Amino acid sequence: IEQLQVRDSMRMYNSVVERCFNDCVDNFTRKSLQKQEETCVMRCAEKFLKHSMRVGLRFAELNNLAATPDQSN
Amino acid sequence: IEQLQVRDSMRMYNSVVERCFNDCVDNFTRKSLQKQEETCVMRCAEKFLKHSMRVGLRFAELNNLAATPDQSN
Amino acid sequence: IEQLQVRDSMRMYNSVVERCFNDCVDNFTRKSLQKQEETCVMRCAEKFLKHSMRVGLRFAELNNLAATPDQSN
Amino acid sequence: MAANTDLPPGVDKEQVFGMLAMEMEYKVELFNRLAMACFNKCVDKRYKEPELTMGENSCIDRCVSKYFLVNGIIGQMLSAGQRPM
Amino acid sequence: MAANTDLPPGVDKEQVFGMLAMEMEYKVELFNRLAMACFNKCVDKRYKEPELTMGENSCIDRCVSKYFLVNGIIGQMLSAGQRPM
Amino acid sequence: MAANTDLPPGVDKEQVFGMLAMEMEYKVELFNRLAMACFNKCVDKRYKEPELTMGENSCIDRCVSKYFLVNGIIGQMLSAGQRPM
Repeated sequence: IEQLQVRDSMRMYNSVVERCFNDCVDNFTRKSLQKQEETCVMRCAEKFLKHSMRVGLRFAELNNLAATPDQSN
Repeated sequence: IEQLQVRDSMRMYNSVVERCFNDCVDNFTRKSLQKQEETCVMRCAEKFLKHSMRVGLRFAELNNLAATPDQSN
Repeated sequence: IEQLQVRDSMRMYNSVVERCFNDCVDNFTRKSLQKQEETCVMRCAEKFLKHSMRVGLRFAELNNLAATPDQSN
Repeated sequence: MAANTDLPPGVDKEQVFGMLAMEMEYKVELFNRLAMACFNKCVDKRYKEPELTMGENSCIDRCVSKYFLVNGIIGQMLSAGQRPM
Repeated sequence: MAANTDLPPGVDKEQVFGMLAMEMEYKVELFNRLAMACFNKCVDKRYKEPELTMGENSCIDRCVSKYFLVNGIIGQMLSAGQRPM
Repeated sequence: MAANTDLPPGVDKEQVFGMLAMEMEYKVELFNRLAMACFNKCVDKRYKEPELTMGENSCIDRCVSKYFLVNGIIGQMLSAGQRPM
Protein backbone atom coordinates (compact mmCIF):
# COMPACT_ATOMS: atom_id res chain seq x y z
CA ILE A 1 0.00 0.00 0.00
CA GLU A 2 2.77 2.39 0.99
CA GLN A 3 4.62 1.50 -2.20
CA LEU A 4 1.51 2.36 -4.21
CA GLN A 5 1.55 5.84 -2.70
CA VAL A 6 5.23 6.31 -3.47
CA ARG A 7 4.54 5.20 -7.03
CA ASP A 8 1.63 7.63 -7.37
CA SER A 9 3.67 10.57 -6.18
CA MET A 10 6.49 9.59 -8.55
CA ARG A 11 4.06 9.48 -11.43
CA MET A 12 2.54 12.75 -10.44
CA TYR A 13 6.01 14.30 -10.22
CA ASN A 14 6.91 12.97 -13.67
CA SER A 15 3.69 14.31 -15.11
CA VAL A 16 4.17 17.84 -13.72
CA VAL A 17 7.64 17.91 -15.25
CA GLU A 18 6.36 16.66 -18.61
CA ARG A 19 3.46 19.10 -18.67
CA CYS A 20 5.50 22.16 -17.69
CA PHE A 21 8.34 21.28 -20.04
CA ASN A 22 5.92 20.90 -22.94
CA ASP A 23 4.05 24.11 -22.16
CA CYS A 24 7.07 26.31 -21.34
CA VAL A 25 10.08 25.19 -23.38
CA ASP A 26 10.11 25.62 -27.13
CA ASN A 27 13.45 27.08 -28.00
CA PHE A 28 16.33 24.73 -28.63
CA THR A 29 19.07 27.06 -29.78
CA ARG A 30 20.84 26.72 -26.42
CA LYS A 31 21.11 23.97 -23.86
CA SER A 32 20.45 26.10 -20.79
CA LEU A 33 17.05 27.46 -19.74
CA GLN A 34 16.25 31.08 -20.44
CA LYS A 35 14.96 33.28 -17.62
CA GLN A 36 11.39 33.41 -18.91
CA GLU A 37 11.31 29.65 -19.44
CA GLU A 38 12.37 29.18 -15.83
CA THR A 39 9.68 31.55 -14.57
CA CYS A 40 7.09 29.81 -16.71
CA VAL A 41 8.11 26.40 -15.37
CA MET A 42 7.86 27.53 -11.75
CA ARG A 43 4.45 29.12 -12.20
CA CYS A 44 3.24 26.11 -14.13
CA ALA A 45 4.34 23.71 -11.39
CA GLU A 46 2.73 25.92 -8.71
CA LYS A 47 -0.54 26.02 -10.61
CA PHE A 48 -0.46 22.32 -11.32
CA LEU A 49 0.03 21.47 -7.66
CA LYS A 50 -2.67 23.86 -6.51
CA HIS A 51 -4.97 22.44 -9.13
CA SER A 52 -4.23 18.88 -7.96
CA MET A 53 -4.95 19.82 -4.36
CA ARG A 54 -8.25 21.44 -5.24
CA VAL A 55 -9.30 18.52 -7.43
CA GLY A 56 -8.29 16.19 -4.60
CA LEU A 57 -10.58 18.00 -2.14
CA ARG A 58 -13.58 18.00 -4.49
CA PHE A 59 -12.91 14.41 -5.47
CA ALA A 60 -12.88 13.30 -1.84
CA GLU A 61 -16.16 15.11 -1.14
CA LEU A 62 -17.98 13.58 -4.10
CA ASN A 63 -16.40 10.20 -3.49
CA ASN A 64 -17.65 10.18 0.11
CA LEU A 65 -21.12 11.17 -1.06
CA ALA A 66 -21.12 8.26 -3.49
CA ALA A 67 -19.89 5.83 -0.84
CA THR A 68 -22.76 6.72 1.55
CA PRO A 69 -25.84 7.03 -0.67
CA ASP A 70 -28.19 6.34 2.25
CA GLN A 71 -27.75 9.07 4.87
CA SER A 72 -30.68 7.91 7.03
CA ASN A 73 -28.63 5.19 8.75
CA ILE B 1 -5.17 -13.88 -14.79
CA GLU B 2 -8.68 -13.03 -13.63
CA GLN B 3 -7.34 -9.93 -11.91
CA LEU B 4 -5.73 -8.84 -15.18
CA GLN B 5 -9.14 -8.98 -16.86
CA VAL B 6 -10.76 -6.96 -14.08
CA ARG B 7 -7.97 -4.42 -14.44
CA ASP B 8 -8.43 -4.21 -18.19
CA SER B 9 -12.15 -3.62 -17.95
CA MET B 10 -11.56 -0.95 -15.28
CA ARG B 11 -9.08 0.78 -17.55
CA MET B 12 -11.40 0.53 -20.50
CA TYR B 13 -14.22 1.98 -18.37
CA ASN B 14 -12.01 4.86 -17.24
CA SER B 15 -10.97 5.54 -20.80
CA VAL B 16 -14.56 5.69 -22.16
CA VAL B 17 -15.42 8.17 -19.43
CA GLU B 18 -12.37 10.31 -20.18
CA ARG B 19 -12.95 10.25 -23.92
CA CYS B 20 -16.67 11.09 -23.75
CA PHE B 21 -16.15 13.76 -21.11
CA ASN B 22 -13.47 15.42 -23.23
CA ASP B 23 -15.50 15.24 -26.43
CA CYS B 24 -18.90 16.23 -25.00
CA VAL B 25 -18.42 18.61 -22.06
CA ASP B 26 -17.06 22.10 -22.65
CA ASN B 27 -19.25 24.44 -20.71
CA PHE B 28 -18.39 25.11 -17.09
CA THR B 29 -20.88 27.81 -16.15
CA ARG B 30 -22.93 25.27 -14.17
CA LYS B 31 -22.09 22.18 -12.21
CA SER B 32 -24.84 19.96 -13.61
CA LEU B 33 -24.88 18.42 -17.08
CA GLN B 34 -27.00 20.02 -19.75
CA LYS B 35 -29.43 17.87 -21.71
CA GLN B 36 -27.39 17.90 -24.93
CA GLU B 37 -24.21 17.06 -23.04
CA GLU B 38 -25.96 14.05 -21.55
CA THR B 39 -27.19 12.88 -24.95
CA CYS B 40 -23.73 13.34 -26.40
CA VAL B 41 -22.15 11.32 -23.58
CA MET B 42 -24.58 8.43 -24.05
CA ARG B 43 -24.09 8.26 -27.80
CA CYS B 44 -20.35 8.57 -27.40
CA ALA B 45 -20.22 5.68 -24.92
CA GLU B 46 -22.46 3.54 -27.17
CA LYS B 47 -20.25 4.21 -30.17
CA PHE B 48 -17.09 3.61 -28.21
CA LEU B 49 -18.32 0.23 -27.00
CA LYS B 50 -19.52 -0.85 -30.42
CA HIS B 51 -16.20 0.26 -31.83
CA SER B 52 -14.32 -1.76 -29.21
CA MET B 53 -16.36 -4.86 -29.97
CA ARG B 54 -15.77 -4.57 -33.71
CA VAL B 55 -12.06 -3.97 -33.24
CA GLY B 56 -11.99 -6.95 -30.87
CA LEU B 57 -13.49 -9.24 -33.53
CA ARG B 58 -11.10 -8.12 -36.27
CA PHE B 59 -8.19 -8.27 -33.89
CA ALA B 60 -9.00 -11.84 -32.93
CA GLU B 61 -9.28 -12.89 -36.59
CA LEU B 62 -5.94 -11.36 -37.57
CA ASN B 63 -4.28 -12.55 -34.39
CA ASN B 64 -5.35 -16.14 -35.09
CA LEU B 65 -4.06 -15.85 -38.64
CA ALA B 66 -0.71 -14.65 -37.33
CA ALA B 67 -0.53 -17.47 -34.79
CA THR B 68 -1.01 -20.13 -37.49
CA PRO B 69 1.07 -18.90 -40.43
CA ASP B 70 1.39 -22.40 -41.90
CA GLN B 71 -2.07 -23.72 -42.79
CA SER B 72 -0.77 -26.84 -44.55
CA ASN B 73 -0.27 -28.72 -41.25
CA ILE C 1 14.56 -7.20 -13.15
CA GLU C 2 14.93 -9.03 -16.46
CA GLN C 3 11.15 -9.06 -16.84
CA LEU C 4 11.11 -5.29 -16.36
CA GLN C 5 13.47 -4.94 -19.31
CA VAL C 6 11.35 -7.22 -21.50
CA ARG C 7 8.31 -5.16 -20.55
CA ASP C 8 10.08 -1.91 -21.40
CA SER C 9 11.14 -3.12 -24.83
CA MET C 10 7.59 -4.36 -25.49
CA ARG C 11 6.21 -0.99 -24.55
CA MET C 12 8.76 0.77 -26.67
CA TYR C 13 7.91 -1.49 -29.59
CA ASN C 14 4.19 -0.81 -29.17
CA SER C 15 4.83 2.90 -29.02
CA VAL C 16 6.91 3.01 -32.23
CA VAL C 17 4.14 1.16 -34.02
CA GLU C 18 1.48 3.52 -32.67
CA ARG C 19 3.49 6.63 -33.49
CA CYS C 20 4.39 5.57 -37.04
CA PHE C 21 0.88 4.32 -37.79
CA ASN C 22 -0.60 7.62 -36.63
CA ASP C 23 1.89 9.74 -38.54
CA CYS C 24 1.96 7.73 -41.79
CA VAL C 25 -1.44 6.10 -42.37
CA ASP C 26 -4.46 8.23 -43.13
CA ASN C 27 -6.20 6.62 -46.06
CA PHE C 28 -8.75 3.92 -45.33
CA THR C 29 -10.18 3.22 -48.76
CA ARG C 30 -8.22 -0.05 -48.95
CA LYS C 31 -7.09 -2.58 -46.41
CA SER C 32 -3.53 -2.96 -47.68
CA LEU C 33 -0.72 -0.43 -47.22
CA GLN C 34 0.18 1.80 -50.13
CA LYS C 35 3.82 2.03 -51.20
CA GLN C 36 4.37 5.53 -49.80
CA GLU C 37 2.75 4.59 -46.50
CA GLU C 38 5.16 1.68 -46.21
CA THR C 39 8.17 3.90 -46.95
CA CYS C 40 6.96 6.45 -44.44
CA VAL C 41 6.54 3.77 -41.75
CA MET C 42 10.06 2.42 -42.29
CA ARG C 43 11.69 5.85 -42.16
CA CYS C 44 9.63 6.78 -39.14
CA ALA C 45 10.68 3.63 -37.25
CA GLU C 46 14.34 4.20 -38.20
CA LYS C 47 14.21 7.78 -37.00
CA PHE C 48 12.39 6.84 -33.84
CA LEU C 49 14.99 4.22 -32.94
CA LYS C 50 17.91 6.49 -33.71
CA HIS C 51 16.25 9.18 -31.63
CA SER C 52 15.79 6.77 -28.73
CA MET C 53 19.42 5.74 -28.86
CA ARG C 54 20.65 9.33 -28.87
CA VAL C 55 18.33 10.29 -26.02
CA GLY C 56 19.52 7.19 -24.15
CA LEU C 57 23.17 8.28 -24.45
CA ARG C 58 22.50 11.86 -23.31
CA PHE C 59 20.25 10.62 -20.54
CA ALA C 60 22.93 8.30 -19.22
CA GLU C 61 25.52 11.09 -19.24
CA LEU C 62 23.34 13.54 -17.35
CA ASN C 63 22.07 10.85 -15.03
CA ASN C 64 25.63 9.92 -14.05
CA LEU C 65 26.46 13.56 -13.46
CA ALA C 66 23.43 13.87 -11.17
CA ALA C 67 24.37 10.71 -9.26
CA THR C 68 27.85 12.10 -8.46
CA PRO C 69 27.23 15.75 -7.58
CA ASP C 70 30.43 15.99 -5.51
CA GLN C 71 33.43 15.37 -7.78
CA SER C 72 36.00 16.28 -5.11
CA ASN C 73 35.80 12.85 -3.42
CA MET D 1 -18.98 2.84 -8.47
CA ALA D 2 -19.36 2.94 -4.69
CA ALA D 3 -16.99 1.01 -2.44
CA ASN D 4 -18.38 -2.39 -1.52
CA THR D 5 -18.07 -2.81 2.22
CA ASP D 6 -20.49 -5.71 2.66
CA LEU D 7 -18.90 -8.78 1.08
CA PRO D 8 -20.60 -12.13 0.50
CA PRO D 9 -19.71 -14.77 3.14
CA GLY D 10 -17.08 -17.33 2.16
CA VAL D 11 -14.82 -14.81 0.46
CA ASP D 12 -11.35 -15.20 1.92
CA LYS D 13 -8.97 -12.50 3.10
CA GLU D 14 -6.65 -12.53 0.13
CA GLN D 15 -9.52 -12.02 -2.29
CA VAL D 16 -10.78 -9.11 -0.20
CA PHE D 17 -7.32 -7.59 -0.26
CA GLY D 18 -7.11 -8.07 -4.04
CA MET D 19 -10.48 -6.40 -4.51
CA LEU D 20 -9.53 -3.46 -2.32
CA ALA D 21 -6.28 -3.04 -4.24
CA MET D 22 -8.25 -3.05 -7.52
CA GLU D 23 -10.76 -0.55 -6.13
CA MET D 24 -7.90 1.70 -5.09
CA GLU D 25 -6.18 1.37 -8.44
CA TYR D 26 -9.45 2.23 -10.15
CA LYS D 27 -9.87 5.37 -8.02
CA VAL D 28 -6.30 6.49 -8.61
CA GLU D 29 -6.72 6.16 -12.36
CA LEU D 30 -10.08 7.94 -12.25
CA PHE D 31 -8.48 10.75 -10.26
CA ASN D 32 -5.51 11.08 -12.63
CA ARG D 33 -7.63 11.20 -15.76
CA LEU D 34 -10.10 13.61 -14.17
CA ALA D 35 -7.31 15.90 -12.95
CA MET D 36 -5.71 15.94 -16.40
CA ALA D 37 -9.04 16.63 -18.14
CA CYS D 38 -9.93 19.50 -15.80
CA PHE D 39 -6.45 21.01 -16.02
CA ASN D 40 -6.81 21.04 -19.81
CA LYS D 41 -10.33 22.46 -19.73
CA CYS D 42 -9.87 25.07 -16.99
CA VAL D 43 -6.30 26.32 -16.58
CA ASP D 44 -4.78 29.04 -18.74
CA LYS D 45 -1.57 27.60 -20.23
CA ARG D 46 0.24 30.92 -20.49
CA TYR D 47 1.01 30.78 -16.76
CA LYS D 48 1.00 34.53 -16.15
CA GLU D 49 0.93 33.99 -12.39
CA PRO D 50 1.50 31.13 -9.96
CA GLU D 51 -1.99 31.37 -8.42
CA LEU D 52 -5.21 29.91 -9.77
CA THR D 53 -7.64 32.71 -10.60
CA MET D 54 -11.19 32.77 -9.21
CA GLY D 55 -12.50 31.82 -12.63
CA GLU D 56 -10.15 28.86 -12.83
CA ASN D 57 -11.13 27.72 -9.34
CA SER D 58 -14.84 27.72 -10.03
CA CYS D 59 -14.27 26.05 -13.39
CA ILE D 60 -12.33 23.29 -11.59
CA ASP D 61 -15.13 22.71 -9.07
CA ARG D 62 -17.75 22.42 -11.80
CA CYS D 63 -15.47 20.29 -13.92
CA VAL D 64 -14.97 17.73 -11.14
CA SER D 65 -18.71 17.64 -10.55
CA LYS D 66 -19.47 17.11 -14.24
CA TYR D 67 -16.81 14.43 -14.58
CA PHE D 68 -18.45 12.48 -11.73
CA LEU D 69 -21.83 12.84 -13.44
CA VAL D 70 -20.44 11.50 -16.73
CA ASN D 71 -18.81 8.66 -14.81
CA GLY D 72 -22.18 7.84 -13.22
CA ILE D 73 -24.14 7.93 -16.49
CA ILE D 74 -21.72 5.61 -18.24
CA GLY D 75 -21.58 3.32 -15.21
CA GLN D 76 -25.39 3.01 -15.25
CA MET D 77 -25.41 2.38 -19.00
CA LEU D 78 -22.94 -0.44 -18.63
CA SER D 79 -24.65 -2.10 -15.70
CA ALA D 80 -28.08 -1.74 -17.40
CA GLY D 81 -27.01 -4.09 -20.17
CA GLN D 82 -25.32 -1.70 -22.55
CA ARG D 83 -28.39 -0.75 -24.60
CA PRO D 84 -29.76 2.48 -23.12
CA MET D 85 -31.09 4.11 -26.27
CA MET E 1 4.98 -11.34 -33.12
CA ALA E 2 3.31 -14.75 -33.17
CA ALA E 3 2.73 -16.69 -29.97
CA ASN E 4 5.56 -19.08 -29.22
CA THR E 5 4.10 -22.46 -28.39
CA ASP E 6 7.22 -24.58 -28.82
CA LEU E 7 9.59 -23.77 -25.98
CA PRO E 8 13.20 -24.88 -25.69
CA PRO E 9 13.70 -27.83 -23.31
CA GLY E 10 14.95 -27.02 -19.83
CA VAL E 11 12.69 -23.97 -19.40
CA ASP E 12 10.82 -24.34 -16.13
CA LYS E 13 7.16 -23.75 -15.44
CA GLU E 14 7.50 -20.40 -13.75
CA GLN E 15 9.44 -18.96 -16.66
CA VAL E 16 6.77 -20.23 -19.06
CA PHE E 17 4.10 -18.58 -16.97
CA GLY E 18 6.07 -15.34 -16.89
CA MET E 19 6.47 -15.40 -20.65
CA LEU E 20 2.78 -16.05 -21.20
CA ALA E 21 1.88 -13.17 -18.88
CA MET E 22 4.26 -10.90 -20.85
CA GLU E 23 2.78 -12.06 -24.16
CA MET E 24 -0.70 -11.32 -22.85
CA GLU E 25 0.33 -7.91 -21.55
CA TYR E 26 1.86 -7.16 -24.93
CA LYS E 27 -1.35 -8.11 -26.76
CA VAL E 28 -3.51 -6.07 -24.41
CA GLU E 29 -1.36 -3.02 -24.95
CA LEU E 30 -1.32 -3.57 -28.71
CA PHE E 31 -5.11 -3.85 -28.68
CA ASN E 32 -5.58 -0.71 -26.59
CA ARG E 33 -3.31 1.43 -28.75
CA LEU E 34 -4.82 0.05 -31.96
CA ALA E 35 -8.38 0.65 -30.71
CA MET E 36 -7.54 4.21 -29.74
CA ALA E 37 -5.80 4.92 -33.06
CA CYS E 38 -8.71 3.55 -35.10
CA PHE E 39 -11.31 5.39 -33.03
CA ASN E 40 -9.44 8.63 -33.70
CA LYS E 41 -9.03 7.92 -37.41
CA CYS E 42 -12.51 6.53 -38.15
CA VAL E 43 -15.23 7.72 -35.78
CA ASP E 44 -17.01 11.06 -36.16
CA LYS E 45 -16.64 12.90 -32.83
CA ARG E 46 -19.88 14.85 -33.14
CA TYR E 47 -21.80 11.77 -32.01
CA LYS E 48 -24.97 12.50 -33.97
CA GLU E 49 -26.25 8.98 -33.38
CA PRO E 50 -25.41 6.05 -31.13
CA GLU E 51 -24.76 3.64 -34.03
CA LEU E 52 -21.58 3.30 -36.09
CA THR E 53 -22.32 4.20 -39.72
CA MET E 54 -21.45 1.85 -42.60
CA GLY E 55 -18.58 4.13 -43.53
CA GLU E 56 -17.23 4.05 -39.99
CA ASN E 57 -17.50 0.27 -39.86
CA SER E 58 -15.56 -0.32 -43.05
CA CYS E 59 -12.98 2.28 -42.02
CA ILE E 60 -12.51 0.37 -38.74
CA ASP E 61 -12.00 -2.95 -40.54
CA ARG E 62 -9.36 -1.48 -42.85
CA CYS E 63 -7.75 0.40 -40.00
CA VAL E 64 -7.27 -2.77 -37.94
CA SER E 65 -5.82 -4.51 -40.98
CA LYS E 66 -3.39 -1.68 -41.69
CA TYR E 67 -2.33 -1.44 -38.06
CA PHE E 68 -1.39 -5.13 -38.13
CA LEU E 69 0.60 -4.58 -41.32
CA VAL E 70 2.52 -1.69 -39.77
CA ASN E 71 3.12 -3.84 -36.70
CA GLY E 72 4.52 -6.59 -38.93
CA ILE E 73 6.79 -4.29 -40.94
CA ILE E 74 8.33 -2.77 -37.84
CA GLY E 75 8.66 -6.19 -36.21
CA GLN E 76 10.59 -7.46 -39.24
CA MET E 77 12.81 -4.37 -39.30
CA LEU E 78 13.74 -4.86 -35.67
CA SER E 79 14.46 -8.56 -35.92
CA ALA E 80 16.46 -8.00 -39.13
CA GLY E 81 19.08 -6.05 -37.22
CA GLN E 82 17.58 -2.57 -37.29
CA ARG E 83 19.16 -1.39 -40.53
CA PRO E 84 16.63 -2.05 -43.30
CA MET E 85 17.41 0.86 -45.62
CA MET F 1 16.47 13.18 -7.67
CA ALA F 2 19.87 11.53 -7.26
CA ALA F 3 20.11 7.84 -6.39
CA ASN F 4 20.31 7.29 -2.67
CA THR F 5 23.23 5.01 -1.98
CA ASP F 6 23.64 5.66 1.74
CA LEU F 7 20.68 4.12 3.53
CA PRO F 8 19.80 4.57 7.19
CA PRO F 9 20.88 1.60 9.36
CA GLY F 10 18.17 -0.90 10.27
CA VAL F 11 16.58 -0.92 6.84
CA ASP F 12 16.21 -4.53 5.71
CA LYS F 13 17.06 -6.06 2.37
CA GLU F 14 13.56 -6.34 1.01
CA GLN F 15 12.92 -2.65 1.62
CA VAL F 16 16.14 -1.78 -0.16
CA PHE F 17 15.11 -3.93 -3.08
CA GLY F 18 11.68 -2.27 -3.18
CA MET F 19 13.29 1.17 -3.13
CA LEU F 20 15.66 0.27 -5.94
CA ALA F 21 12.77 -1.09 -8.02
CA MET F 22 10.88 2.17 -7.43
CA GLU F 23 13.92 4.23 -8.36
CA MET F 24 14.28 2.23 -11.55
CA GLU F 25 10.61 2.57 -12.39
CA TYR F 26 10.89 6.30 -11.83
CA LYS F 27 13.88 6.57 -14.19
CA VAL F 28 12.17 4.49 -16.87
CA GLU F 29 9.11 6.70 -16.75
CA LEU F 30 11.25 9.85 -16.78
CA PHE F 31 13.12 8.52 -19.81
CA ASN F 32 9.94 7.60 -21.69
CA ARG F 33 8.27 10.95 -21.13
CA LEU F 34 11.46 12.84 -21.97
CA ALA F 35 11.99 10.80 -25.17
CA MET F 36 8.42 11.43 -26.27
CA ALA F 37 8.63 15.15 -25.51
CA CYS F 38 11.91 15.58 -27.42
CA PHE F 39 10.68 13.54 -30.39
CA ASN F 40 7.66 15.84 -30.61
CA LYS F 41 9.73 19.00 -30.25
CA CYS F 42 12.67 18.07 -32.49
CA VAL F 43 11.84 15.52 -35.18
CA ASP F 44 10.22 16.43 -38.50
CA LYS F 45 7.11 14.25 -38.85
CA ARG F 46 7.16 14.14 -42.64
CA TYR F 47 9.90 11.50 -42.52
CA LYS F 48 11.61 12.48 -45.76
CA GLU F 49 14.63 10.34 -44.89
CA PRO F 50 15.49 7.60 -42.39
CA GLU F 51 18.39 9.56 -40.84
CA LEU F 52 18.22 12.26 -38.19
CA THR F 53 19.49 15.55 -39.64
CA MET F 54 22.24 17.56 -37.94
CA GLY F 55 19.64 20.08 -36.82
CA GLU F 56 17.51 17.35 -35.30
CA ASN F 57 20.48 15.85 -33.50
CA SER F 58 21.55 19.08 -31.87
CA CYS F 59 17.94 19.88 -31.00
CA ILE F 60 17.70 16.48 -29.26
CA ASP F 61 20.87 17.10 -27.22
CA ARG F 62 19.63 20.48 -26.02
CA CYS F 63 16.17 19.12 -25.41
CA VAL F 64 17.46 16.37 -23.10
CA SER F 65 19.57 18.93 -21.25
CA LYS F 66 16.63 21.31 -20.79
CA TYR F 67 14.33 18.51 -19.68
CA PHE F 68 16.80 17.61 -16.93
CA LEU F 69 16.97 21.25 -15.86
CA VAL F 70 13.17 21.48 -15.65
CA ASN F 71 13.17 18.22 -13.68
CA GLY F 72 15.69 19.71 -11.27
CA ILE F 73 13.85 22.99 -10.77
CA ILE F 74 10.57 21.27 -9.99
CA GLY F 75 12.32 18.78 -7.71
CA GLN F 76 13.86 21.63 -5.73
CA MET F 77 10.52 23.45 -5.52
CA LEU F 78 8.84 20.36 -4.11
CA SER F 79 11.53 19.59 -1.57
CA ALA F 80 11.68 23.24 -0.52
CA GLY F 81 8.15 23.08 0.85
CA GLN F 82 6.15 23.89 -2.26
CA ARG F 83 6.05 27.65 -1.87
CA PRO F 84 8.91 29.01 -3.95
CA MET F 85 7.37 32.29 -5.10
